[in-house]
Amino acid sequence: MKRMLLAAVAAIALSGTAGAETIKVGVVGPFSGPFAIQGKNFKAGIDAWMALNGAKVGDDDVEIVYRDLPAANPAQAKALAQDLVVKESVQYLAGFYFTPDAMAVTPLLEQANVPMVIMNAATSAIVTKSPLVVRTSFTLWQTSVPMAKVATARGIKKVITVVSDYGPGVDAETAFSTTFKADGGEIVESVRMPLSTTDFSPIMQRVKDSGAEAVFAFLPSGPTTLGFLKSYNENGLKGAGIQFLAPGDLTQESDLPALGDTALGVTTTFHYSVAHDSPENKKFVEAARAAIGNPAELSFPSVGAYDGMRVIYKMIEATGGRQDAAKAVDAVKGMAWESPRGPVSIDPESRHLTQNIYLREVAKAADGTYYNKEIQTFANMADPGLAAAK
Amino acid sequence: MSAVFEVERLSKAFGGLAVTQAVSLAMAPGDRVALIGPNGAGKTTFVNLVTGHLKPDSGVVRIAGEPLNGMNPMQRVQRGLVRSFQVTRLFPEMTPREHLALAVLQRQGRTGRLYGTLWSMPEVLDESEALLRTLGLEAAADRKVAEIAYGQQRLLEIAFALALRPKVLLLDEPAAGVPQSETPRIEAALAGLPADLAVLMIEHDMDLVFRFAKRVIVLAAGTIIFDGAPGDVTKDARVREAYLGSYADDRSVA
Amino acid sequence: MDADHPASLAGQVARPRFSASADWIGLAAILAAAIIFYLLFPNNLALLTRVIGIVMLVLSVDLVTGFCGVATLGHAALFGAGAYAAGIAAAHFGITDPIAMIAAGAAGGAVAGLISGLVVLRGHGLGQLVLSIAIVNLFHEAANKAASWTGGSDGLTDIAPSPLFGVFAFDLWGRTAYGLGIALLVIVFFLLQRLSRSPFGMLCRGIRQDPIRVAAMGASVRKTLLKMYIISGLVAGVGGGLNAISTQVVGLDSLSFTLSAQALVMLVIGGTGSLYGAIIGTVVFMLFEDFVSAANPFHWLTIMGALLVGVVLFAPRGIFGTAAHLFDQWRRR
Amino acid sequence: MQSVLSIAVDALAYGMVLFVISIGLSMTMGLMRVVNLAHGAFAMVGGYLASYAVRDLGLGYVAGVVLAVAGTVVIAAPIERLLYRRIYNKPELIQVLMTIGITFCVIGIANYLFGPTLKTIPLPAMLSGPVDLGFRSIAAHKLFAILCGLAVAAALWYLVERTPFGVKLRASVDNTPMAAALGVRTKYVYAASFAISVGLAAFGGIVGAELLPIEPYYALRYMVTFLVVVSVGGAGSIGGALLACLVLGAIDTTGRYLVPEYGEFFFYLAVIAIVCAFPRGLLGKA
Repeated sequence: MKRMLLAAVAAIALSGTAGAETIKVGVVGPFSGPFAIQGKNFKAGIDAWMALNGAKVGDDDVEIVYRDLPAANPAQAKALAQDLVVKESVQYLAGFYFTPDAMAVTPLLEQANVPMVIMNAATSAIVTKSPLVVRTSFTLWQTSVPMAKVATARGIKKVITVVSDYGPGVDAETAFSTTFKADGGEIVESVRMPLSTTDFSPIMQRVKDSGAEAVFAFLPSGPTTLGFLKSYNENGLKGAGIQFLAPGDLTQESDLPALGDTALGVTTTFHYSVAHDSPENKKFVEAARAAIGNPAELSFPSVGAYDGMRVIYKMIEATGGRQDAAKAVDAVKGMAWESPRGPVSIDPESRHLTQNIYLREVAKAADGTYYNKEIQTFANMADPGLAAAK
Repeated sequence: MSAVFEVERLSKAFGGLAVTQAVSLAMAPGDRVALIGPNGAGKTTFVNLVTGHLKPDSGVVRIAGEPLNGMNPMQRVQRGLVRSFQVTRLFPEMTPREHLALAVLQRQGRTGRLYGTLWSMPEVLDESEALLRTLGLEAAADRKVAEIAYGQQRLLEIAFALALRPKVLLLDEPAAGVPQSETPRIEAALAGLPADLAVLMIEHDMDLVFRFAKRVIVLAAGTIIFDGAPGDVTKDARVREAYLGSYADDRSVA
Repeated sequence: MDADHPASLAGQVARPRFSASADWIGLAAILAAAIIFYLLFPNNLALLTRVIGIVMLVLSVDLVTGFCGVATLGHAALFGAGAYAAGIAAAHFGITDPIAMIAAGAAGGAVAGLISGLVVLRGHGLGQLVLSIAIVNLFHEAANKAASWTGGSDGLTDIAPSPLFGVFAFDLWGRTAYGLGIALLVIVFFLLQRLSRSPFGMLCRGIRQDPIRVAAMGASVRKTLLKMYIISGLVAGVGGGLNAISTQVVGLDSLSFTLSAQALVMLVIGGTGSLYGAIIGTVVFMLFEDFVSAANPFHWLTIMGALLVGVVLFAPRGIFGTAAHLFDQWRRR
Repeated sequence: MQSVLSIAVDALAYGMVLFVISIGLSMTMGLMRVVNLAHGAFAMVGGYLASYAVRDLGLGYVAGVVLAVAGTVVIAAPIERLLYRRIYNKPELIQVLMTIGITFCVIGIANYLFGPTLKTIPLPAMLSGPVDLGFRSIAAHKLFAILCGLAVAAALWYLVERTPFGVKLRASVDNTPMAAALGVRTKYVYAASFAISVGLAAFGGIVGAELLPIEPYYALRYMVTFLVVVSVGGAGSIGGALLACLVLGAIDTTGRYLVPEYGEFFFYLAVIAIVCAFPRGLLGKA
């Protein structure tokens, strides 16, 4: 008790003399539970940024306050955000792995005078819910539309889509189908399967029976992707020459060791590969791997978090550490930089990231590990989802 | 006097085995009848057929002239056909007073009420108190049933049934499991049952049967083999055969 | 409340005066706790309001599990139905008055209670448990499918409750929501206390202790339980409605098996069969969870598990149940 | 026709995987009357140990499986001794609370030790390729799972119905004091059957790992499925569990083939129908 008191006095004394403030950033993400790996990646990205750029902006210290939200739970997301703002006095909200959680928090921002930097949640509409939202991740439209282009370019005419039956799955399906059909392709069937599906053999049978030349699939990253890809191989779809098309969630780097040879040769479109070849990425991967502990666990949410921190630092700089959400957001509109994933910029109108999307193929490196090898670039993609919604 | 309880040619077979065969009997208000029979005679099945827990293959049960066919056990209770259990079935965490109050409320159709406590229903408490006194349960009235003596639980079992004001009461071995020292209290309670109530007691203890019943019915292999005065029952050849001989062997023939 | 009839036998009966005054003490204790929490944690009102919503759910579980002995792992169906009913009323029908939204929530909960009851009460033991799981999963899938009404997995947003009584707005600091929650909790608690002492409450306790005996006295076990399920739905629905108002969003998690299981766990931690147990269990579980998950967002689940095991080992009747039991023994000496 | 056959094979494989994992739970719940929600946690422990042994230590598959099953039983033994023994014959809700607590702890510890990523158990060459059935190809490990399921069913039936241990077990279950009075050391019988059930869970976790991949949340993710299997089959009935797995596997697989978007509805409506029609499970004892 005495020590705590002393520390408090010291803190007050210090802040008095230095004139510096501690600026708190509240980060909400899945740090436990079934999606813990993604939360861990948030933290790795943030740690990497702070390791490379220091924990200070000007005179102000930056402190991260983590809150755990194991699964999509908008009510709790809102309660946590409220607590962060009211109790912890955070000046910035960040993180948010799931769309509903982010959606639930947007109504608070104006009143709280807090900008929100979304480091993952990937439904297009979130940025329209509040002018104080900035997103440094991606949208499913962004990652799915290029796949439709790839399919057309490969001369594929008939595709069956198979997605998990929830918001992002439906988004991916719509994005792919709309684009593919506009380019003259045919969607022979659209299958939506419950999230809880574990045995995909019957689905694969359906794919086989549909007569499609390729299957476009979306499932949330994690345990089910393994079963899905295995079923694809084992039910002879791969052998029958039915191509596998998917956004990069299915081959996220942290799943690759488990997927192993099963995933070899699978092509996906995504905004970030840990194997992206650039000095910026080397620096990032080194720092982030040190932060996460097990290098194999590093995957895409880390880069969203890393760039999110860059944006937040810029905001702090622009406002001089004072709480002014509108000014902070204005300061990053149009901001452009070289991200570990490639060149990116924040679209001033949508406040979403314009970035390159890459076509990648799972390959085996010399040391026996697997990685997403970039083979084609779709440069400077804005979010087609917002355009489509208009 | 007209019969309050009638059973007419009640029959039930499980597979090929006829467990109850054309059993008929009639009871008037105030009757004290004992139903006895060797093990496996079909007494339990008979009781279950009457209470509606089993569906008879044929035959009719009537209360005050009204046939009970097609009624479920609850509806039969509401018509005035109430039973007690051979092994006490009471609510271990409730007191005797609460038991009786609950039964009274049930009889009045008020157990669905969502408001009001017992203490706001003096007439219910009065009636419960009266029953507690009749059966000499005042001392145990406010203790949990799980904590009172077994003999008192047996008395409460009877009181509980009476609180429903039945027309016909089926008592299933009311003294079963009660220590010798406490049986007189049970017998006293039985002697004090309302005069207009028709009571059918299923019992093994012949002493109790002779003291209680004015009429004895003997069931063997699913049929009534004797129906008459207690004094005659031991003299009846068929009864002797049922208990002492090998009557059961013929059951499969029937 | 109670008529004093000196002439009647009831007047001579040793009336347990203790329990009636305990009711008022209990209500006062809730109010006092509400104020103390408000003063101690003025910045945690969002969490505290959420706790109140869940308290209603746990009370609702207590009604069927603690009072009637029906085990359920699907009670979130009732809570979620209430939340969605209130949310849909606001988002699709423009019914933004908070009181009306609570009413919609209660109605939605009651309907869900009726449906759940009709199915769940057909089973016994493990089968009953599985039926309740099936029900909550069906509700969950239905809400996921009806995305145009419920927002599907993105959650139902655009719920903007108008100020309470036209004066108190639901703002960031959550004072209005907290106040509304406490008021609702006190009302619900008062009514449930009355219910638990009513003839119906007695009958329900009878069913838990021996359903066959209840049937043998001519009461319908099924009808009684179904009625309790509907009442339970009302209570859970009020909690769901409160949550919809205070968080202004309804997600599929409110219809999840996970929430159902948590609610049952909270109840058992507090102590089944007692309204206080339900409240204490929820408050302890949720505040403990909030505390350990903030202290260690990465590995708090282990500590949570240890808490549950600890409760079984050292307070097998639940926190309130064990305390009451010890108090009882102490008084008898 | 080919599709129908194909679906049937998938259903059989899925059902048998469920069976191997769930039968242990059916035993604990039916014979020992413990609602053991931590059953999935033990299956997961088995999976982790096997993955560690085969992948990281480089042991052979068979050695790895044997070691993992034994290891899981060794881990479970002190838990049985210290925790489970206190909840035998306790109310169900207490059992639920205790076993959920244990599950949480196991998840937390697994997450801490092995990290949140998926773990696979490398299969030997014999089991990893596809096998041609004539009308379709099927993964060899699925055939292996089917065979394991049949073997487990037969072995358990023999153990319970035909051995002295089975007699003691059934006696202890029917009437513990009576069995104890007759000289059966019920404590040991319980411990032994608990060990068997845990060992089966671990074995199931390993054999089923291709379908239900091993990760920390495994313990909760599939809990409901296992409970459903046990209740539909009737707790404690080997034949019932087998039948339930085949029926549920068929319903689930067919549903997901015919109406994938309503697969969940299909499955749970079927569960409701079965439980209502057979309140004690398909082959449950009254």
